[in-house]
Amino acid sequence: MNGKFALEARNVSKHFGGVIAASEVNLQVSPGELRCIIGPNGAGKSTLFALLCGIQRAESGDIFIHEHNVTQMQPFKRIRLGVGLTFQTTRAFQDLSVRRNLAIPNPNLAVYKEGHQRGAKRLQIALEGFGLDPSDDTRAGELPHHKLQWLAISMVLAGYPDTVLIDEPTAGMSRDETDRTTEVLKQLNAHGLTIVVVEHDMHFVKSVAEKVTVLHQGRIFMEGNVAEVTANEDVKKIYLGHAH
Amino acid sequence: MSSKILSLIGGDADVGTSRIFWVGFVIVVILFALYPTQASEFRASNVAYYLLNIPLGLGMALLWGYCGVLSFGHVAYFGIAGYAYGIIAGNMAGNSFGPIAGVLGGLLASALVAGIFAYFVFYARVREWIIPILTLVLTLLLETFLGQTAGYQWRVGSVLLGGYNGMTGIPSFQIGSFVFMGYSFYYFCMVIVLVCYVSLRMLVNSNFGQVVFAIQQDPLRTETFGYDIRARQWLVFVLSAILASVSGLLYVQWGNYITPSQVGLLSAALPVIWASVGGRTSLLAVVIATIVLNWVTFTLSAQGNQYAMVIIGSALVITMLFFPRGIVIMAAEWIGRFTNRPTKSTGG
Amino acid sequence: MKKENTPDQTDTNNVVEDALDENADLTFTRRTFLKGSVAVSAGIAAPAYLAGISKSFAAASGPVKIGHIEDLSGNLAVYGVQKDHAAQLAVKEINKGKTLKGGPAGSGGVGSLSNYAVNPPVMGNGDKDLKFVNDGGDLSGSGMAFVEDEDVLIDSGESGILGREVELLHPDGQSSNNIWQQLTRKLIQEDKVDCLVAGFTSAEREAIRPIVDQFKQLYIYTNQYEGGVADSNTFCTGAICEQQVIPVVDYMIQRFGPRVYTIAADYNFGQLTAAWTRAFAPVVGGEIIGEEFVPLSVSDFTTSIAKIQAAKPDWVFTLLVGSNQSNYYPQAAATGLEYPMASTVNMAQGYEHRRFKAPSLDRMYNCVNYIEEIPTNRNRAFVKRWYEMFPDDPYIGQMAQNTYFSIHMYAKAVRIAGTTDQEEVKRAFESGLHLEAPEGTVFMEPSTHHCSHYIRLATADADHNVSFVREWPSIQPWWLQRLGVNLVRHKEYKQYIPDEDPFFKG
Amino acid sequence: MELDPLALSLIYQFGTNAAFLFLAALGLIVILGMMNIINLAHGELMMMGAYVATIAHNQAGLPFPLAVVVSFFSVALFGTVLELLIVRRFYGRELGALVVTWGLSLVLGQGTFLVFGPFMPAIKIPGGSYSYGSFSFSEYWLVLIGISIALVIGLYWLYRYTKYGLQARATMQNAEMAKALGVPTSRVYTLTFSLGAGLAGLSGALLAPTSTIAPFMGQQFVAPAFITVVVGGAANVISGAVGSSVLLSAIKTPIGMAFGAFLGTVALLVAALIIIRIMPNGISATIQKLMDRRRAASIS
Repeated sequence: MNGKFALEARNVSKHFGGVIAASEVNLQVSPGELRCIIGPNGAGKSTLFALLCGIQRAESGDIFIHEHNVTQMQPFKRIRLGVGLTFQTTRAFQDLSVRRNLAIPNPNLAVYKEGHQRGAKRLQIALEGFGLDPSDDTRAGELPHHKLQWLAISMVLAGYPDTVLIDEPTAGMSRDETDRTTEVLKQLNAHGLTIVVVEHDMHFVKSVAEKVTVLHQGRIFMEGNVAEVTANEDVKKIYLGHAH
Repeated sequence: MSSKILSLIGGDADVGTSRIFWVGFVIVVILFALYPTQASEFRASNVAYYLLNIPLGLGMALLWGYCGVLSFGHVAYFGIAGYAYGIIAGNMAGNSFGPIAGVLGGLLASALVAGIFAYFVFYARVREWIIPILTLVLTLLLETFLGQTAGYQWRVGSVLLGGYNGMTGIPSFQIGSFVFMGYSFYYFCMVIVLVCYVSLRMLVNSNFGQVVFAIQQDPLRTETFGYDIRARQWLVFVLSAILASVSGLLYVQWGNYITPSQVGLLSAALPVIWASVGGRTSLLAVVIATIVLNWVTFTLSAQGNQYAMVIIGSALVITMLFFPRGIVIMAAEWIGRFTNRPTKSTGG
Repeated sequence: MKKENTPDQTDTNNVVEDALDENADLTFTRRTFLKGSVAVSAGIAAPAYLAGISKSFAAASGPVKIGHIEDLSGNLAVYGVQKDHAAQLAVKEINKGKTLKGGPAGSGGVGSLSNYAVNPPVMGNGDKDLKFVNDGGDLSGSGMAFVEDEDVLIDSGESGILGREVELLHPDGQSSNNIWQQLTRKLIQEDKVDCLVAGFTSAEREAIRPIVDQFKQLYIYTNQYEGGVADSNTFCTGAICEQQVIPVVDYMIQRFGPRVYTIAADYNFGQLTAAWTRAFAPVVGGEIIGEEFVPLSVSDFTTSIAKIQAAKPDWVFTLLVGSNQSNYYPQAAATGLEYPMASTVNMAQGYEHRRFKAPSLDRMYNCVNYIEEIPTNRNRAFVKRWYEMFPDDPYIGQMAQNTYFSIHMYAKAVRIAGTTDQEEVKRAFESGLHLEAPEGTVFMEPSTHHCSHYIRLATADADHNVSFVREWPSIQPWWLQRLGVNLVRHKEYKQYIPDEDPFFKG
Repeated sequence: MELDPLALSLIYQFGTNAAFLFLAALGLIVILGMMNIINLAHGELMMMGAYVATIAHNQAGLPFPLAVVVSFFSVALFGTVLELLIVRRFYGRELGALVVTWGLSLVLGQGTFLVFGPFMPAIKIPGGSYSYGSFSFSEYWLVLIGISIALVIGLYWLYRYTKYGLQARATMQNAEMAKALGVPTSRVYTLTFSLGAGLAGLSGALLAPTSTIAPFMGQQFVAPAFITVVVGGAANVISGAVGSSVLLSAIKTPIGMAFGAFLGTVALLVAALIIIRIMPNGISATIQKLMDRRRAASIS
């Protein structure tokens, strides 16, 4: 688990019909990093996540998780290498209780196994930070939106991953809730969790990330620290819809 | 350990978790056990017929309700097991191990066909709505094949497949020299149904069952927790095929007879109807619906009522319109408001 | 009343006169029921040995229950409803004090009643020179069994059977074998019917026969079928292959030529009937030049029609069953297929000649034991009675007539037995019963439990008018005899198939 | 050039088999492809079409072509009622729709039996026959092949050039988006369902002269229709129906001719299973993918 990169994409491309979703994408995420990926709608952010996890197969290029070439691997096998993923639309199991939901990724939640202390610790941070009770019998479908979002993030952590891909965690949240999410993610990162976040909210991006990747039309448009990226005129244009 | 088992049985993955429910459950089981003492052999055998269909219905609930995969052709496994039993036990007629060998052979044959078929279906990642139609095609194929097996060229050992007229003279089940017939067959069915129900209830409350339920809710999400969903769907499919074969085996022992129409279009729809009327997301609901619907069908036809199909068809439409999650489930929830205290955690 | 039991005391003339009064009230009926016990033999001198069978009445009371299962809903309801109506008509007539002429003729068959000894069709004696079919028997001569009595529905002298009212229990089989099994158990075990009349498809019969045998239930199967059932508890009153296939094949080969193409339903009936054709066509100089079996689900016959055209037969033997397969006829007509056709199932069952527009069934030849158009007075009277009771019915089919006379035959057997005790009634059935059915004379052949029938070769012309080209007043069910089946002596409970007869291997 | 009669017969058989499959599947694939509703009462809708045509032709004395048109509109009207009362509650619940339409099919089949009795007098097949060599061909089937082709063109035109077609395609691709853009999606669904029902009725009426008019006649179309639809897939209604009926007929015809109807039927079913294994989303999806790839290639 001590590879050079936690996650790496080399020259990855993908088309949908005539639409280019990813073109020659190169991405390296080091262990322990907290990386934000930004870009306008349709820039290919979610596709990039899907390609990294294997939900979509890349047409060309290679994907590595901890130096394992996983390009031909099915999603569930990639997950087992220590990756977790949340989706853009909140996806918890609405008909199951909170307790059951948290048990799905890790049936033996109560047992703190040897070698899993770090993962268990992170889960504890998340649950406490988000105020979720792991023995709660409330149906997930009855939770308010932000709690459902937090539940989805906690579920990912319940699988004890060392790298997580989080797609728009703060969408639809109030400022307070966003801040609380930011806080928890930062804490988790401080406990060694590699985090890749797709996010629109620049306030959020500024407050969590050091390094930002900008995607545009399936290509990596720019990569740099927050200050550089926010200062870049072209990036602003992309967001306003001028640049091509 | 035993408390773990109890918590699995009593878990909330099926309706009925309260104390009152379990008291009622035990009373109903006792009533069923006492029934033959009050009823003629004919009535006992009729109820045995309702009971023997239950595993098929349970298999449907497991596959459709809990796993989200609808099979319109589960009667194929019912039929394969029945025919395999007939061939094996028929050829070993006189040998008291014949029926046991027949049961094992029937289960194995069904599981094998289901395994191969499910591999085709799930690993090809066909779209969800195609699966019911593919299963239907399989069962029609089986019916067409079996229908033309009249004559001696279709003799397996000493047993004739019998074409459309069916296979006759299938031996009853026996252990040692004890043959299950009449009342004893009733108890045989009852015990098997009880075992199927309780063990399935444990299964759906277990981690395995929960993951299967999660697959039904959101396959992709479940996969991104590191589960091989296709392997699980495959396993559930085979398991439900085995349940269908249990019904098939009991059926051939009940009537000593099976025909290709058992795997035809009309039979194929029955388990789907039981599951949807009762409520496919509850094992118990399907059990109740199986018994009640079989009873209604029989009663209507015994009266020579030509409206039987119209009534059953309308019942289906009305159920789907007004009780979309199943009559039994929705009734249970309504009753549950009065009996269930806000559920305490049952463990786990 | 029980002391009056001996049949000898009955004044048959009185009975007939009394029963003529149709308005006879119930008390009257009860008074005369005992007398009616042998009204059956009015006009027929019952052979003396029958006296041994006619025992005193069992002390049974309440109605005589006849269980009748047919499909009143679902795919087979088309035929089931007809048969159900036939049963209702027969029961109504019996309860009104009517019966069909007939009675025990002895084991020799109907011929033994006539002034002339009629040779039944000869059956094979081991070699292959089998000549069963003649030009239609000798219809001349008075007093013969074959004389077409016009008025065959006579008074029985009692209301019901043995004075007990007949109750018809007729549940709906729903075209499902499972329901059939359940209903059979119910009728036998719970309702304790005295006689079970049931079964359209062979599959339905085979589904319930194990149950019938388990309870030694008297069971009458009324359908035309592939033959071969040798079951001590079962009496088959429909026509079978030797009665239908051989006459029609013989006629067609003589008339149109030896090259036969068989297109048959791909299941037991079609396959076995085709096996009969295959075995016997060579005997009468024919040759099977093509054979195709069509699954029951098939309804598009384009390819089959082209195959027939490629084979260029002299005539086509169509053994197609069910509503999907009757599509063959309009499709073949539209394609311009003009070969003569023969069948044993169509027209008389599903009245295709009424439903399909002419000339789809032009030059269709069909050997039947009954068809609504039979031009005899007794049949016209039967048809009239039927439509008085069921004015909306579309047609009276072959099986419906079988059901009708079978129930009358049961009534007759009970009167001979003098009891509804089922073993006694079975023995009465084995006494060589004959009956004047709407089709003509039928005779219950004791050793095989099958009926001899009056067989007619009916044909439809270009306008679908039915005419009759030949008649065989009595064809015996001889195949099981040939196999050595004798149910009077040896009890059996199985169905033979042609593979068991070495003749069919050749 | 002198054409071998057998070859001509095979071409004719291929055409009729394909037309039969196409007509049997047409209404089903419209409803399934556009609305994701598996309509198990499809056979009964075809049966209704046949009944309406029979009554209109035999009893009301309408000429047959007119009777077919009447069937189309009557069954389409019935479809509208069905959609408004029942089907619309099942959008997005595909399996629920499947069960409810199964219930409907039981009611319609047995209900027709109770009202109209076991059989209806058949319609005479219009037209005569041609013969060539030892084979002969039904004019009516040739007309049906022609009508099938005309229906393909008509549907293509409908979806390509009419307002309804545009709205329907938009709704099919993304219902939410279409709604946001002001497409009356609910009306589009109603129209699509009644179009599908009407086409089922039309097919039933067209096939009526070739078959027995009976309450349960719909059952004969169920298996072929579903197999055609599954093999065709739902990515594109027209290419799916055409591709699949042509492909299946190409498999069934020679095998049926050489080995008889039983193996012809078995070949059809087995082919369906294998095609689904190779092309999980049906022929139409494969065609779509090929076209996309070509387009992508032309872009880059």
